[in-house]
Amino acid sequence: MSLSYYKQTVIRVQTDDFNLAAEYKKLRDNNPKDGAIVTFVGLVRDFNQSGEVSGLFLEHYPAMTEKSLAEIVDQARSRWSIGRVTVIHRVGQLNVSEQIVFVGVSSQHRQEAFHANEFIMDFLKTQAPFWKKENSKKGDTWVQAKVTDQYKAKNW
Amino acid sequence: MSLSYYKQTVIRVQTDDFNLAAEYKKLRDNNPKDGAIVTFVGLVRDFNQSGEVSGLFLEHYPAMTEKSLAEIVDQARSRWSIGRVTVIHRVGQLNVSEQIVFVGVSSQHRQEAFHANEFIMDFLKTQAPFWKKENSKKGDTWVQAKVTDQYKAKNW
Amino acid sequence: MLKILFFGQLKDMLKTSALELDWQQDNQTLDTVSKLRQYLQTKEQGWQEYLQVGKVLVAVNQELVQDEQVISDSDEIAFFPPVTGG
Amino acid sequence: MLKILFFGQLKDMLKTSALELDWQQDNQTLDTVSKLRQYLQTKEQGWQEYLQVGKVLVAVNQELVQDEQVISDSDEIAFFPPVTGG
Repeated sequence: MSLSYYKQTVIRVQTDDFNLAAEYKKLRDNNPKDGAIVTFVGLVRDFNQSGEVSGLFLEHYPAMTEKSLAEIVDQARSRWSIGRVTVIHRVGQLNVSEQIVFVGVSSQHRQEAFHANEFIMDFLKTQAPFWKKENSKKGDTWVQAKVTDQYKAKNW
Repeated sequence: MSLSYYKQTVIRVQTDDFNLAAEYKKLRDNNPKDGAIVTFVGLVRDFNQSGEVSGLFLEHYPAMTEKSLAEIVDQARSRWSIGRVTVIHRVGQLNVSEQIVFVGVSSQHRQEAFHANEFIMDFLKTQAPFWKKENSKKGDTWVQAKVTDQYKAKNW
Repeated sequence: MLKILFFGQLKDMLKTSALELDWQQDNQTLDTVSKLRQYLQTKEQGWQEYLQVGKVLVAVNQELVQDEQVISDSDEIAFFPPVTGG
Repeated sequence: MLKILFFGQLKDMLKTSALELDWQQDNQTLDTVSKLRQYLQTKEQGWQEYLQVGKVLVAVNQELVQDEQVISDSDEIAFFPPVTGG
């Protein structure tokens, strides 16, 4: 097993759904050095800034998106000793309870995988070029960025 | 959907393996209020305190184990607003790369699920009555508790 | 030519998602984000407010930058509201 | 009767996993963890060291407790090394 495989980063931006089990398998298979795998999945909630939400549309800046996510993962790798990292973000139209984002991190010991995963999400939330428009009875409304997300990213 | 179902806690101690996809599905299905699911899986590494490890045996204190895990989850619930929680810990003989422990937490917002999951693991590591014996070429050796695990639990 | 892009709510407010602009404008070169921003702010009714410093993020060639960032002819400059992915 | 249990490496060192003991021993009642521990420490060669305060954790009726914990007849008292699950 080569070092590059061990330290593999996978970034995907797609309209299709993803499968947690398949992503977990890629983080785990042939990886006997890592004792910890942390996964995060973000889902479309039925209630948000515009009240009751029936779905949302995710716009992004295609030329920049993957580059931005790869840089965030590199920043995480410079802070923690982690193994494999996968980041998948969906774009386009999504319904309530659908999966939006997946972050998976493996590491030898648990703390690194926990912290790197949360760090990647906090930076994704404030730096990666995605914008959500919520669908509700009132019509479509752009989601406004939360100041608390800025604080979370700054606290690392 | 009743509140008790929304705030469901599942604790299992078993010799059988568990399936991440099935556990994730139980955390996610009919749960449109929670926008975040964090899972942790601990795996048997091929290298640890006794050097190269070929497997390990997990002993526990049956009458106390589930009670202890349930108390740790209750502590997490008193600190963070979280939705569903599942903790599964295996006992008996395990080989390298096998799954040992699963912790899954859902919550409305991501930070709560991240922190509660890590908290549960940190307390499981220092309070739940499990003991590992590693199998290696040198024979079987009981794993010694790590002082760093004590610190992690105390820092919450 | 500078390639200018707008995303998210900003795109809706400005009623355009992309435009091209000569790097040289009359009596000045738009060689920083700040100069480009100020030029755009005078272009249409309402743009003054929508493109205020602090209200929008700016990326030059797909990298987040500050207002002082130097820009060259043929750069791609994107203006957008604070991001809301994840 | 007190029901005493040992787990993990401690069980191997003491060469026993369980024993029963009268709550009343000669001239004293073993009504705290501390008294029980001290009584056990004199029972066999080596137990003095293996059961030292700080080396083992103690649970009474499946709850982690401190050395001053009061115990009653018919309680289940478990001694074990620091845990290593997860």
